[in-house]
Amino acid sequence: MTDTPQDLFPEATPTVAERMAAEALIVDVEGFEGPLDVLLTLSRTQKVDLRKISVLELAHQYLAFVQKAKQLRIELAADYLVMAAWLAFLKSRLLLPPDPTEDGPTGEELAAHLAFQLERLQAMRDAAARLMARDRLGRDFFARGQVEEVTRVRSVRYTATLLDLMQGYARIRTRDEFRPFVMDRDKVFTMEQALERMRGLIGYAADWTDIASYLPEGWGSDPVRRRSATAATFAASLELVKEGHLEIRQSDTFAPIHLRKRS
Amino acid sequence: MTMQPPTEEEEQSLFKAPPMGEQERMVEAILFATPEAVTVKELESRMPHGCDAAEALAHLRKRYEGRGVRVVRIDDAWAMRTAPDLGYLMQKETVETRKLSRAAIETLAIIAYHQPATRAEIEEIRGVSVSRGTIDQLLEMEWIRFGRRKMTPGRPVTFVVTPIFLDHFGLENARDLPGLKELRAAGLLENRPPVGSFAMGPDREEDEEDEAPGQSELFED
Amino acid sequence: MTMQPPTEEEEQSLFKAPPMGEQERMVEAILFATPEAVTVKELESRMPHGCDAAEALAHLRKRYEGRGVRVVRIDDAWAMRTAPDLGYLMQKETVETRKLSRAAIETLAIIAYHQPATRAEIEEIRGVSVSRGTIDQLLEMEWIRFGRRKMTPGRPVTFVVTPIFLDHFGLENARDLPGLKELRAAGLLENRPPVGSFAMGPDREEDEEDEAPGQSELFED
Repeated sequence: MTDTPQDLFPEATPTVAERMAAEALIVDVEGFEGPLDVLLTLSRTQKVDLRKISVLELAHQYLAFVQKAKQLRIELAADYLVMAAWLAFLKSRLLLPPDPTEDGPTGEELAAHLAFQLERLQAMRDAAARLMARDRLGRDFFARGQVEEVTRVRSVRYTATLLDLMQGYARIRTRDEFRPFVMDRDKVFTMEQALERMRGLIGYAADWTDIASYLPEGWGSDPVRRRSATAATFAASLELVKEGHLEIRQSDTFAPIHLRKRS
Repeated sequence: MTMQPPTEEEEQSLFKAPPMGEQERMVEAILFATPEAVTVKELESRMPHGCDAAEALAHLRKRYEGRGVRVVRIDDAWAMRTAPDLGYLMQKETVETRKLSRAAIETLAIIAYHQPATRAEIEEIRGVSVSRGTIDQLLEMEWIRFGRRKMTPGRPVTFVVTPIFLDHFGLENARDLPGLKELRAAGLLENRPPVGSFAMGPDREEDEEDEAPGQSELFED
Repeated sequence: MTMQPPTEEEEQSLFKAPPMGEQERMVEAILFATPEAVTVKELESRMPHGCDAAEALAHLRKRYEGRGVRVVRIDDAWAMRTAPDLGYLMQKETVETRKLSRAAIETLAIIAYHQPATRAEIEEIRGVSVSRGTIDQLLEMEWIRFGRRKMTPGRPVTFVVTPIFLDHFGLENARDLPGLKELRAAGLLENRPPVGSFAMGPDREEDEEDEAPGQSELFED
């Protein structure tokens, strides 16, 4: 304790008890909830009503606390240092005679607000303690243990507006123009149709005949219909070849395809 | 923990059971807070030494006679239960208002505009099959009813809208429904952009967003 | 749907409420069966037409005075709870409440006593910033909820305590908080702004920043 820099605080030599308290504080600095918490703890060493607290003395104590932390090479968070700077400023305001040219609150006003903050924080802590000490549900008093089933009779009422109705109708009436992926059945000749048609015709195909002659009637002129009918007829022919009813040949690429009944 | 040995007098009062009124309160609180039925033995094990749970129970039972809550015996255990005649109070009625599905609205619209309409006609116009659930729902709401059978092969049933429907939509009769021309004039027949386009009208958007075409059919009924 | 018009006598009895004793039984059964507090409005919605739940409650409350179970008021709702002096019998039922941190307890007290309280106000009183986790924990426990935004610059959200908080601490309403009057009289609940430009405590701006505008709008009532 011999290295305590008492000369730093000539105006208020800390007592042994204060020094010990300050050291204990530093060791525990992690446990504090910020500078205001430290100030509140320090203020208790004054053993007076918070309303009669000496803010000047408190400022000394806090600055000593920060100084001590520095000596012990304890990193204090920035807000502790900001508070130290503010308290140093407050101290000077309190000690020096007021400068009439300077604006802003007086040292006394600042000190009074700090005292108010400390008192308010303490009051909230006391209130919190009283609150937590109350009889509490699930600990001191209890709700009904057995939950009786409340049957929920749920009924759903459906509704719609006239606008919904009209929009719905409008939606249907205008859908044709945009309906995606709806096959135009008029222009599709299915393989099943072709197969059925071919089965009826192959009995007559003793000689090699161009597949084009097997296209159904009325499907040859419209290119879209023609394409569909050709594809279906060709696929049906392959199926019949596979089944062993038909023979198929093509002499060259893109040359006509010929069909003949298998003998 | 150390304790001073009690003096004889203290020992006396220490083992004196609480008054019966107090015991009754204890049994009441325990039965209330405990989810399961509690046996006399268990009651006594939880109450201060010397209590007579059976007697306290008898008093409590009497106190609750005719009340909204009763003390009942379940096997050899005791519990508190609401009076059976008040069971109907344990029902909670909630009415939820929900919007009709898109399928139902469209079906309803077709019936309203084309009545009498057969199911086949509805399907033809909508381009998808109509689920039984949709028709049943509209019938149940009493917004549509069966009309005369059609004089076509198979004599299919038809559907028509009801006075309840007209009342709900504030119509005097179905002919009051706006025609296509009016719908267009009101901006209700604006051409919808092809699927995949991003430029959508503001009030259409909502419609498109929450109901992908065809999807609602999947969730029908 | 058609109905026979009721005779005058039927109409009379149809709208005559059950006798008060019966209404008391009903309220008793409903409160008994429902672990959460029930509002007078909800009671009446579950009881037959014409019942006066408030009056029935007054009778019931009187009947349970001094019993092992009590009828307690929580804001505008009512519940049945065991008498606190019998808590020692109920060790078995005790539910371990999550241990709250000192920061959480203080934050809760500040919200309860200063409500509606903004985050900045809580920070101003405690002299440190409030972690999101603390607020989240209290919100999750449903002890606090979002209140209306303050009509100050930035329209910060506020926090208020909930009926679940009141129920947990056996309070009829937030005005019953212990020592509230004294604290108010001592001027300790005033929101005294810091003097001069040397505002202490955490930066106010932070508060505005981490609240995405509109997000808390969702929770506003």
